[in-house]
Amino acid sequence: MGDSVLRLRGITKRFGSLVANDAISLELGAGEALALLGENGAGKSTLMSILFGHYTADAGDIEVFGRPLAPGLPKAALAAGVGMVHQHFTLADNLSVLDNVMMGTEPLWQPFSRRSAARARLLEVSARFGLPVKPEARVGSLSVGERQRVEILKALYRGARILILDEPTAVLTPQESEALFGTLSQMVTGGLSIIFISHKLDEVLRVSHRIAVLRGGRLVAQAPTRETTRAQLALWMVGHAVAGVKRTPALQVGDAVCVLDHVRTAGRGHDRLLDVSLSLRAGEITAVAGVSGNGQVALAELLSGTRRATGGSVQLMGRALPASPARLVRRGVARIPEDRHAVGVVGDLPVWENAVSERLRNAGFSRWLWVRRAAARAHARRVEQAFDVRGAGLDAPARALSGGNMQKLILGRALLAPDAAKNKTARLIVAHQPTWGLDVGAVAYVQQQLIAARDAGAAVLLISDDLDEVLALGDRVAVMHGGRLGEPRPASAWTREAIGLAMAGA
Amino acid sequence: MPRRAPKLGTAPVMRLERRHETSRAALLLAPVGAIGFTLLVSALLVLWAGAPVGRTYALLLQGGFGSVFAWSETLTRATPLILTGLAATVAFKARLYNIGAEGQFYGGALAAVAVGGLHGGTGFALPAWLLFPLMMAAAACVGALLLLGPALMKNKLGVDEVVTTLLINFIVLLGASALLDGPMKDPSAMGWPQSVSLQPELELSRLVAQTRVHTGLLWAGVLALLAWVLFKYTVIGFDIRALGANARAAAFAGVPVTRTLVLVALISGALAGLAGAIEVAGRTSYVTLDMSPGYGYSGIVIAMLAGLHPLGVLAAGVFVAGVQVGADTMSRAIGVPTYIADVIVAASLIAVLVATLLTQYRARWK
Amino acid sequence: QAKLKVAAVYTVPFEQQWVGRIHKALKAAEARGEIEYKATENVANADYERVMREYAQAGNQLILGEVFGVEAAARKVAKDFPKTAFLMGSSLKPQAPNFSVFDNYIQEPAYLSGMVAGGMTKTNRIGMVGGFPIPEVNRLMNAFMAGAKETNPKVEFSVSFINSWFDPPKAKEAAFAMIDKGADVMYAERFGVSDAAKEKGKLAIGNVIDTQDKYPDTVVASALWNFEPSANRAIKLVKEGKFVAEDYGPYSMMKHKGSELAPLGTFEKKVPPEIVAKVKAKEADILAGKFTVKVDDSQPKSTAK
Amino acid sequence: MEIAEILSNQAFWVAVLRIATPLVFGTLGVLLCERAGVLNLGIEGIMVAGAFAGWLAVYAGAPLWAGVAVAAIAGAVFGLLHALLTVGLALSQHVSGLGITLLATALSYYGYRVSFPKVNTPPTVTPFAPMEWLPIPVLDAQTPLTLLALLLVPLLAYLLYRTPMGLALRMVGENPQAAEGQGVSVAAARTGAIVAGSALMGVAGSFLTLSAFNAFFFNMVNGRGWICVALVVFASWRPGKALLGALLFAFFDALQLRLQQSGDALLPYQLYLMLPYVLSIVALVLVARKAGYPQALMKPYRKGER
Ligand SMILES: Nc1ncnc2c1ncn2[C@@H]1O[C@H](COP(=O)(O)OP(=O)(O)OP(=O)(O)O)[C@@H](O)[C@H]1O
Ligand SMILES: Nc1ncnc2c1ncn2[C@@H]1O[C@H](COP(=O)(O)OP(=O)(O)OP(=O)(O)O)[C@@H](O)[C@H]1O
Ligand SMILES: [Mg+2]
Ligand SMILES: [Mg+2]
Repeated sequence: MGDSVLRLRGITKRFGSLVANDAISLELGAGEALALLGENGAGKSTLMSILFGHYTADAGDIEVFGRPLAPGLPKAALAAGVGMVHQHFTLADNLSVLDNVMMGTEPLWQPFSRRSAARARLLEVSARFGLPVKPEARVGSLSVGERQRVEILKALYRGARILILDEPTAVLTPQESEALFGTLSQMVTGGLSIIFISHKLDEVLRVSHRIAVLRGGRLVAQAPTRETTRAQLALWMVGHAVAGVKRTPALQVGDAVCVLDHVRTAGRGHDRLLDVSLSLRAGEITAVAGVSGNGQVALAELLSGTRRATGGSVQLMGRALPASPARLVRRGVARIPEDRHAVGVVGDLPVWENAVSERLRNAGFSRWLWVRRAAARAHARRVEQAFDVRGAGLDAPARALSGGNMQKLILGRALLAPDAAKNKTARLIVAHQPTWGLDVGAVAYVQQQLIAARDAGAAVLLISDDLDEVLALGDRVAVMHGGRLGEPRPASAWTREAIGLAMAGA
Repeated sequence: MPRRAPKLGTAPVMRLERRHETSRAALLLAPVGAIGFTLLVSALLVLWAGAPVGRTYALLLQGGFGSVFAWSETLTRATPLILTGLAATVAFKARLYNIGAEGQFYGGALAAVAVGGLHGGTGFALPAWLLFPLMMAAAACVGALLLLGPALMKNKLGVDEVVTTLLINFIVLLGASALLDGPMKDPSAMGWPQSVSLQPELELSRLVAQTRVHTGLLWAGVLALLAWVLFKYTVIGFDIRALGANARAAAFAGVPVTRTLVLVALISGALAGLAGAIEVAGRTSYVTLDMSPGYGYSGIVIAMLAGLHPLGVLAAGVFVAGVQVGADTMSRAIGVPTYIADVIVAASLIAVLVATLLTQYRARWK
Repeated sequence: QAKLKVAAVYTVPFEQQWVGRIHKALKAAEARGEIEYKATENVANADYERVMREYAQAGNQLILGEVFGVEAAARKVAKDFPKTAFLMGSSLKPQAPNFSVFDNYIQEPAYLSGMVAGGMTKTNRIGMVGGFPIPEVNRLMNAFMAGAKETNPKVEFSVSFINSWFDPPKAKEAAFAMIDKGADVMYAERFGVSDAAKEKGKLAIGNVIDTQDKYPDTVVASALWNFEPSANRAIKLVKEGKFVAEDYGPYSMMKHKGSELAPLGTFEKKVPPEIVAKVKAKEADILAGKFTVKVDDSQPKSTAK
Repeated sequence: MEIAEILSNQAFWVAVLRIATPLVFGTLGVLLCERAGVLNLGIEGIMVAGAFAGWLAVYAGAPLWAGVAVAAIAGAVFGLLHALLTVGLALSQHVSGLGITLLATALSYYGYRVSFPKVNTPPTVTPFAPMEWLPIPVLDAQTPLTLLALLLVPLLAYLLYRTPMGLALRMVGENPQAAEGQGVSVAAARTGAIVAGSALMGVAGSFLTLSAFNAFFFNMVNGRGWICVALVVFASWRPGKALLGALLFAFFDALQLRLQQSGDALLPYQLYLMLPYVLSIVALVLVARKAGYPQALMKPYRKGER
């Protein structure tokens, strides 16, 4: 480890009464890979956003290569050699890769763009770090992995000396993650310093030199990676020990609840189904693995009632699959969408309305279109308590919930049947990336709920990019590629390598 | 340890931070401050015209709210404003940007006269208790249909409704002009392009004798209350709010998107149409091409001032009407060009918006 | 004797031609020291009644304006203020005891100016651009057309409306379109038409106001409205306490000098003498009551192909 | 047929280009704002302000081009206000725009009336003369402002697609977070675009008083600004297509003026006047599917807020 290239001193940031960062001081050495760990809402992204100038700290200061950095100015951070790969992509879909990368790199008042030079430089950087891209491709047409590459190239193109990666592998396939780690270690060898945020402890242990753990906005521990263990890290993060989900075999597999027969859907690029057949059986978790963008979205939306089949048939408990979300819910389908912020909840509406939104028309919660507020709120309270939704209260807007709590709310809404509902429990659960971006505690909670639902007799379809999750939960596992679904096989019949190959379409 | 090195970059001057709670005092002070600011600005304009600034404010207040006559005028004017304000509120809540209330207003006015007018000297020979609801229903229907097209075009074809509703205003106004020059022209108006009058029994009665305030004001109040109940207590209200806040999430949760959007279009258009009908029944008794001084557009302003809250629309409607009436009267009394009234309305709109923002956000200066 | 308090309520800006004529007449009375004069322009239809009431309440003795869109409301105000005299532009009858009406009955000079136009066109084609086809406009257009037919039976007319009182660029475009199709004399009902004629080297006939000083080589003749006879009569009657409800229409006619064919001015020599003679004769007939110009309020239609 | 006769007349095409000119300026102005993600419904009023300010300057003795510059400055000032409200304070873009239309219009009328309290006929100026020296038919009957409008189209296209500034501008309209993350100030870029766009709107207004006509009138903008807002959608936010759209609209306008005057016109004249608006909607329906909305259009951006 070389000299310190970055020094954060006493960084404090408050959002109202919440202290997101509490007097955090941190250093980064040259050529060092520092991993930042912490539960959801621990303050990692906030700290990095302050460093990069998206937020302005209430107190504290930052030094980059020995010079103080002006607060609140991404431009200054960039000029100082800090590059950031954001947790949520910041790319313009309608523009080309080259446009996205070279944006802001030339003096604004220059009367022309040196595009061909920029293009050459982009290709050179991309070759040097092993991150292949097509400069003229429209970003909207790229896969998630390709976009991630563009995000990283944006930073490298500018010659960043300090690179911040906020959950860069959350959306990548194992192979893509693998390639990324290769790139990262190459960079570190080349003298770059890296701050790396992830919830995946394996990755953290493999990639980093040093680990810093945040909890509740405070820096609670720092240690060289070699001297830590998974258990130790988890303890630091949560403050108490967490047990990972134990794999339990399916108790009793019942009849097929939902049968897809040669189903096709419309869709953009690879995001569609081409001839998919699948049978989902009661009391069993069927897991679908695959590189995102190979039709999983189409499959999840089809079974969530937000996309129609254009060919083939879908049977739900012997009858045709209803075409609307409302009717699906009434027929006992519980749905957990991929993107909780954009699809799962209506962020501006209060928690209680979100907790009953799927069933508002059901007899219990309204009569003649008049909402029975007392009944609805009572149910919302039950969801809140049964699924441990914490942080905001029933009347706060749902957007005030942290990711994990928001996910619990969605889970509770889908799984906790109201007294008056005909189907007491869910018959089919469609869970798309249910643990994406959650911390270990929340992940375990969600997974346990899915297992419990299975054991209560529901058919569960788990669609996930996370191989560990697929292998830990799936009773049967199938792999999706290019809009087609392979034969489901028992989880024990798969090896990681075999899945990886199937995901790559081999 | 501290080294003297040049700082990298300079920090921005001002930023906004969301306030976590807003004090009651701030909520009350904001509009007051905004109006104070507006009056200060308009004082400069009054000075430019060489009029005495001192009397300006008293006269404005007096003209808008200072007497029974002033109140009657303000409330008369507030009636259509509240209705178009509600139309905008309902639509904007669902993110259906209805800029077409002006056209819907005229559509409703024409429909009202078509049903309740003195055609051939007598009009339809139906009792008033039957004809009146028919007339209002016709107006609501025409207003609703005028917005249905843009809503469906938005939903099915992705055509921006801001643009279509805006363009349809021109089409409706030209259509109204053609109708008032042709089939709907009042033969006894000596060729002037105006419609026949309503049957006298259909006209709304006065609330106060010798003034223009009519029972349409009560209609507006009741409709505002109904809109509030709709939003707060019904499934449809939830659907509308969810759709406006996050259409994808709403659809996922089972909100019937197309149906809700259509319903919103129908309600919003109907409200604007009713505004036209009530203005005819309560004030003009016939349709002319210049019967609305931009009520449709003002409705948007009022909806925003009210923070898209149906009951707030009542207050905002009276406020805007009061400023318009008061400033207009003041301009005459003081002898400055009447255009000052619009300047004051526009400036107070902007100032109130800024002030409301500052109750939710805090400006931090570096 | 105290000055008479007079107020006017206009629905359009002072620049609008015919409001301009009323405003001018009252300004002149004010300048003579006869009256104290206040006016509000551009009053929206919805506000008209209020402004009338305000003026009446403020003690104005004579109130003028134009109530075409708001007849009913205006007449109600007049009833509520029986001691105040009202003289209003209106298409309807006067209302006793205090509501008199006027209108710009200038079809006579319009007819005469049509005669000039008919004599001036070489292409036998006259273009007419109007704002809205309201009676006040139609009546003059129809009289003009009849006049043109008299001196030139072969003449044909193109008519179009731009649906706005204030869009000179558009009026100009409409005029250009007519000139493109062969019109060489333009009936300038709107601002913008004379400009088109001037730019294209064609002729124009003015209406209500005389703009020959601005277009010396373009505007041949103008049908001029003088509001002075009406205004002065009303002022005088109110002062004498003799104001009654009556129709002031006749005071806009040539006999009372309420209207006239503006002097040909720069075109004195350019209009063919036989036409000038015919016009003079017709003028005399009108003044002598031997010829009455028909009042036709229907919307004029193009006759040209 | 009659239409063939109209179309074969060179004067018709002269009229088309002349009617299109203010629309081209206005549409490019709206386009610039919307490309940066901000709807500017202030255009109708900003055009009034430009028409008034430009004309007043020339009336007061300034040269014509200085009048155009004054109009641009007047537009820019209202643009700055719009930017302050919609970018600085992230207020609703619709309402701010409508408010500015009201404010700019009322201020112009007020200013006009205070400056000219007693006029019977509006005072006039000597407007731009046609460029008779140009050896290009149709264009030789236009004033230099039309030429400027035509030149602006490729210029703006170049600016948007070939310069770092244009890229930054498009980026803030597509994804402001991304622009911020690349060191471009969203506030500055949006403000710049709105100010520049509004300046163009001011020039659009000045065309009416300094070229199409020679005096200032109340209500003379007469809805032209709203047309520009529609044309930008029609043009899918591309300068070239904006020119095309403006020409198309002008084409129908010029055509209806000619169809209206034919003697066998059976329809009420209002139906002819409707033609351009109806056809605009038809055109919108036809292009809607392909239109590439700037992704962040009408989405306020507050730094540091999700
Ligand atoms: N823009 C904001 N406004 C208000 N509060 C915020 C904002 N951003 C973050 N917070 C608060 O800061 C805390 C830390 O959030 P942050 O995003 O830094 O967590 P994180 O550690 O990155 O979580 P995750 O692992 O889920 O990404 C959160 O609990 C939240 O309450
Ligand atoms: N706009 C906001 N207003 C108030 N609080 C917010 C806002 N945005 C975020 N927060 C706070 O941020 C916290 C975490 O937010 P964030 O979205 O980063 O959650 P997360 O756990 O990181 O979710 P995800 O895993 O989806 O990124 C929440 O506790 C919430 O209180
Ligand atoms: Mg997060
Ligand atoms: Mg984070």
